[in-house]
Amino acid sequence: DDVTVFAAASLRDAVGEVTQVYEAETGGSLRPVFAASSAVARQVAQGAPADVVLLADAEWASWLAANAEVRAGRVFAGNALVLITSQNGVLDDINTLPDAIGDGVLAMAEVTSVPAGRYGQAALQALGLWDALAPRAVQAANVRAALRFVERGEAAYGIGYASDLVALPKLTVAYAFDAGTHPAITYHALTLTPAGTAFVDVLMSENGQSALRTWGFTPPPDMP
Amino acid sequence: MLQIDLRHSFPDFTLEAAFDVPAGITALFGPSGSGKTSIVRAVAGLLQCDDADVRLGARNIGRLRPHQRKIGYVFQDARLFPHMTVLQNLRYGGRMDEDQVIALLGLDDLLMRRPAGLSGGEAQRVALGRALMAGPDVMLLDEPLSALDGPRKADVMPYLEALRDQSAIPMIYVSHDMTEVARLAGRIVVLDRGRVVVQGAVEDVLADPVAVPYIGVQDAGAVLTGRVVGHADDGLTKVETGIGALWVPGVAGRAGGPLRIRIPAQDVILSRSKPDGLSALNVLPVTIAGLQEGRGPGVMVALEAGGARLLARVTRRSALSMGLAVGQNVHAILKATAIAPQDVSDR
Amino acid sequence: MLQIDLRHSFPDFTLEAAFDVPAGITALFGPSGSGKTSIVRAVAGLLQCDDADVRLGARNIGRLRPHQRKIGYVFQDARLFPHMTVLQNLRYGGRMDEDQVIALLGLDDLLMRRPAGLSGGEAQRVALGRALMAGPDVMLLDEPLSALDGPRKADVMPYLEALRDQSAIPMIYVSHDMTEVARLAGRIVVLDRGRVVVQGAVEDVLADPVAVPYIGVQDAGAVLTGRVVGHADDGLTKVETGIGALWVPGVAGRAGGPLRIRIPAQDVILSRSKPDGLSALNVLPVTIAGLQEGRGPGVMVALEAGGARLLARVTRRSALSMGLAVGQNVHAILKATAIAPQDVSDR
Amino acid sequence: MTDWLGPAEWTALWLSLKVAFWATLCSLPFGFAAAYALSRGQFWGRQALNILVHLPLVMPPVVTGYLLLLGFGRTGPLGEAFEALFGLVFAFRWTGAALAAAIMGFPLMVRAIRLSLDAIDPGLEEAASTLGASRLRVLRTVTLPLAWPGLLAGAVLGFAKGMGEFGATITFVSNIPGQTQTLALSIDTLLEVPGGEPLALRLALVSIAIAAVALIISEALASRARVRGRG
Amino acid sequence: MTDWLGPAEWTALWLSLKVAFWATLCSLPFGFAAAYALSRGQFWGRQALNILVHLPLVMPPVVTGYLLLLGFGRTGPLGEAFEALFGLVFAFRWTGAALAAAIMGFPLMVRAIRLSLDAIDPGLEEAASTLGASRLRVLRTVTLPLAWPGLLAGAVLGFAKGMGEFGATITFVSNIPGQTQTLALSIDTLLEVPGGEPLALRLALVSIAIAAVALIISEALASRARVRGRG
Ligand SMILES: Nc1ncnc2c1ncn2[C@@H]1O[C@H](COP(=O)(O)OP(=O)(O)OP(=O)(O)O)[C@@H](O)[C@H]1O
Ligand SMILES: Nc1ncnc2c1ncn2[C@@H]1O[C@H](COP(=O)(O)OP(=O)(O)OP(=O)(O)O)[C@@H](O)[C@H]1O
Ligand code: MOO
Ligand SMILES: [Mg+2]
Ligand SMILES: [Mg+2]
Repeated sequence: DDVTVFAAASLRDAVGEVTQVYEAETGGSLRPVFAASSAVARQVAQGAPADVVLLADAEWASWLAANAEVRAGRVFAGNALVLITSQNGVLDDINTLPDAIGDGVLAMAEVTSVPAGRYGQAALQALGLWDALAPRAVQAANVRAALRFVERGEAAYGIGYASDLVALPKLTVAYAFDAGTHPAITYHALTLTPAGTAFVDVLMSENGQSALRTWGFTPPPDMP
Repeated sequence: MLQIDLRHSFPDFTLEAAFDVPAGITALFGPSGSGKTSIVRAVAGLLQCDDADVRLGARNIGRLRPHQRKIGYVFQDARLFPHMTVLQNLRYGGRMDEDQVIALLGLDDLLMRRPAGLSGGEAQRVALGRALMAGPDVMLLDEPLSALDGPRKADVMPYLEALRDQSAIPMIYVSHDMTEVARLAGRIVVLDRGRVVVQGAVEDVLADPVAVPYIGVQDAGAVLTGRVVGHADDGLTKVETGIGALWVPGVAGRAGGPLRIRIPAQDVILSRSKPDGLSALNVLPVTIAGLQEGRGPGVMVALEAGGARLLARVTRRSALSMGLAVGQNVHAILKATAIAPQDVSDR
Repeated sequence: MLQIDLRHSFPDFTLEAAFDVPAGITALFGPSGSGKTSIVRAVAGLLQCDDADVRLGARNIGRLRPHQRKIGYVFQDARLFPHMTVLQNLRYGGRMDEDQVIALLGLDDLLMRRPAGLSGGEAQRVALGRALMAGPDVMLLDEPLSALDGPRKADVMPYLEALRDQSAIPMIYVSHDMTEVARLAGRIVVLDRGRVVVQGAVEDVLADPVAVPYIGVQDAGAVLTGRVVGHADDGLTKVETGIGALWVPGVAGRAGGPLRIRIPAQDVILSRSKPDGLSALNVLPVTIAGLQEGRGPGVMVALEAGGARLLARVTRRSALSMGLAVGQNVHAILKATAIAPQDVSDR
Repeated sequence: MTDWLGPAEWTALWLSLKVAFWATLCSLPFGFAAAYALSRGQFWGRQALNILVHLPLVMPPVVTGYLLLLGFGRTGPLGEAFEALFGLVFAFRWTGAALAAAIMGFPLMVRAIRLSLDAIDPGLEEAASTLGASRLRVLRTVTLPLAWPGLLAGAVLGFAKGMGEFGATITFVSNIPGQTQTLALSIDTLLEVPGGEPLALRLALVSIAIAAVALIISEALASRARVRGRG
Repeated sequence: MTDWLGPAEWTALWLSLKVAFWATLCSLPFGFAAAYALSRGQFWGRQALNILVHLPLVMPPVVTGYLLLLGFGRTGPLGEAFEALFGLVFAFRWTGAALAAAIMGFPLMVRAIRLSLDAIDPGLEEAASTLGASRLRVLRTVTLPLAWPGLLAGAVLGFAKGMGEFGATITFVSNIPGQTQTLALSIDTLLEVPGGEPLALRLALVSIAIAAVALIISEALASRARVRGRG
């Protein structure tokens, strides 16, 4: 009896590790399915055989809660938004960012559809920098694609999650955005079946949370 | 018996033809663009006529789909299926008399070949066999030999004769070549601009000076029917015809068998007295039945003897100097060697 | 002058031919598969021979790419470019003598039409014009008329004659039809299984009993050259030939102009005495120069008078009964009307 | 070689082959029918069919996937109909991946077949009908075999597209290992996580090798057909 | 009508047309060259070219986009060469979107042209060469015009693909409004937000309408060519 977890693609490595924890602790087996949050939400609403859904986005989480028979939902992790660079080193004053970029570009995820893009736009707006940077912003399909532009030297800076840096040693944090400049970054677990409850329990357990930490995620805001 | 009555208008051509096709071969003859192919396509159901009445015995097939008509059609281009072997092509429409057809058309050695590897004459024989093996009630042959050159044409001709002699269905044979027509057809329908202008038995039409303008001066010439009397050691055959006994180059027919000989008008020489010491073996006493002047330097002379007719074409000058006149008795001289083998057929 | 020396091996066919082509038309004659098309393709550069030496005057063109050879090639299928008008097709290779070529070939009314709308004869005339307008140094004509039926062939023939008479380049003309060859060609090269078996002037080769097996009994016949003496009112033309004066059906040549006449052997009747009261206008005293028996019932008789030669084919029986022998004086009888217009040409 | 790919990747490879194979095989008859209708038909709505066939090419793959989800999902009208009539479920099954691949490859297949059909001499079809062959038999025995080069080209394009299809598939049937996770989906998800590139490119090489084999086989078949057609 | 789409959507529409048009136009000569080499060439590496041409079809679009980024990005070797030689920059420009569309449509275009080339009677090319036309002139005046149906089909397929291309485009040049945000990218973005479906489908209808116009024009051109070819 497999437990099926539908998860946002950005959780791939972390969920992989939680899977091992789950299988070791319960003896059951787990099948993770990764796709974009939008695809995951829509498919589950159309009856995809998921026991649990892990979304990287509050909006799709509430959309799914309204469009499917969700038994329970809770936030299981958070993340920090950071400015990332490959060569330019630490940026002491975020207000110098437009100058630092010069005639280069700033890589982001899509600001209307991808959560990381939305958070980044909000943070820059809060800092009063968005109007200056909007023409320089290139919007990738997801965070990973945005950071690839930075990695390749196509973009001077990029905005992504702290968790993304774990697997990308060549990239460094140039600036950490204050959590108050953008909506809280939350990862949501929605339980659809009793079997799913067991997985969420493991996810919230000490071992589960430490696996998430290994991959750079922070504990959910309501947890210490 | 096939009865055809068609009416169809193309943007700048109108077809309006009615004629009957009894068992045996009926030739459709006429200049390019006179509507021969259109008629054949209409009979096959490939051309949707404005008005088509095609009766085959009691059946009216004029409104059937082509595949329901039981018609064998041999196209000018063989139209063999390139992805099948010769044998597969042959069997496409059926396997009627398979062994006989293959033997009749000499196809044994070709069966496993592909159409692309065949010469034009071979391809046309296969097309013929394919149509025959479907067991059709009517055969339509649209210039089946015209894409072939002389020697290849000569290869296929005997097969067509054998076919005519061995089956009893109506066949329409389109051709521009009077040699073919005279050798194969029993009847001829001459078309001009979509209409039938002359029709009748080949012997009558070809010996009729009135039909000459439609047939062409060079192609004019009587067709004699006769009977083989016997074969001589020196390769000549004696044939008894209405007009008298003729020696022709040896043919295959057995003694007593029927034979047809086309005598082109321009190969006949006339003499007032019986000539002597000539290399021409055939000298026949005949009576002049008619004289018709043409546009050129020639005069067409209709000759008669024993109820049969012959046509001769002589210069106007000779006609004058010899004082040729209707009712006069003259001698017609025919060379045996001038009677081409393709103008003799054993029926 | 074009000098050809070729050697090429196909899997089961070897071509090994050397011959010269002077200005004027040289016919390539031979059975199907004897290598005529292969030679022509090799001369054009479309077939890469193992060994090809093709000299045009001082140039050796044997290793050039086809488009560098300045060769006009008329294919059996016209190969007109379907996406161009007739005029665009004509101008594709050049605009040499444009107005003359269009007039010569009677193409005025076709210029704006598309190839798909042309009849076979029209298409072939356009192909000819297209090759000519490129201003070639050599013309290659591969059975240019064989896809056409009789009347359409007769339409194109005069254009070929006019072409031959008005240009001074070497031309190779492939054909199975001896009427065409005799009418058009000055020289003939006979091929058999990839090798040249007979070659020479058409007059000599066709009147040579030895060449008969290669040419075919039915196609054998001498070619006479002559000069127009004058035209009579009754549509006949008097022609002075080596063998004597002949009356032939009216031709266009002006008095004094040269003329060629093919006399098929089977149209000649021999008589020991001078016959009288015959409708045949031409009776010529000749001497028997040779006798050759064939396989059939016929004997080929070579005749001579005034240095010119004639061939007659008579039955063995007649030869015996007339006691024909070399050296004997006899009369050759030729019908004026039997000399078909396509066997007379004004050169 | 077994070390080179993990078991999950072997599974994805096998699944991709299955999906592309069945997608190609099952869509060929429909592709032929559509091409035939477009090439020969004079019916009204011919243009409409033509546009319909091209839709998957014109729309972003995600839209096609979304429409498939709406129509063939478990609760979609067509999905319910297929389940009721044939017991065939597409939603979140490999069959759905094959459906998505088939739909995405359809315009390519139809165009290729149609070019071949347009080039067939109608005289051969006429000849077959005079030999007593009904329209259906002519189609089966003459038209279809002569359209072979186009069918082959269409099948290759369809198969290649089936190997590469991503957007419509993941949107319609998601990325379920062993069920709908084809090579293309594996590659794509690997490219979405940091550090996934090396394995992604290795998988891409595997796809390419398979497509190369398919291409070489199809070229060999086509040239054999040409040789046979000539003699 | 102006109310029906917002200004951002009008911009995306215009950009899509520009991208698909230039992608098609610029890739046609290369498509013809590749098809010609595949149809006529006997050179070694013909199979390799064949495989190369088909790659964008076989690989997930994201991989193609990734490889384009590696090659044609600002720091990629080809990107640097093009900038140095022609002053042409692809990275994050509409030109890059056009490049991605051209590459993705290339296999479709080449197949279509090749089927037409294979059907041309070589006798016509021979005839042209005996008339003194060099190989290049034969190509230009005989082969090319006779391959017209295939060129037309190839152009339509390329254009349609250009309208629909998403994965390679966004990976290579990202989604920059007014610069690289084509209709397909707009549609995709809209589908990623809850409630974006109605506008997304409206944009999809616009794409379809454009493709329909392109199809109808191409069919009309093709049938005119057929009529002219016949008489
Ligand atoms: N589909 C068509 N549309 C318009 N006109 C046509 C069509 N088919 C035939 N015709 C016309 O009908 C006439 C007769 O054509 P048909 O092919 O029957 O002649 P034919 O006697 O067979 O000539 P040929 O000896 O050249 O084969 C021609 O003038 C031709 O233009
Ligand atoms: N490409 C080829 N490959 C193999 N054999 C060939 C090729 N081309 C010609 N041949 C062979 O060469 C021989 C001569 O062919 P060619 O076409 O030159 O004959 P031809 O005299 O023109 O015949 P026809 O009168 O039928 O046109 C034939 O036996 C043919 O099989
Ligand atoms: O961009 Mo595509 O064409 O996903 O398969
Ligand atoms: Mg006809
Ligand atoms: Mg030949």
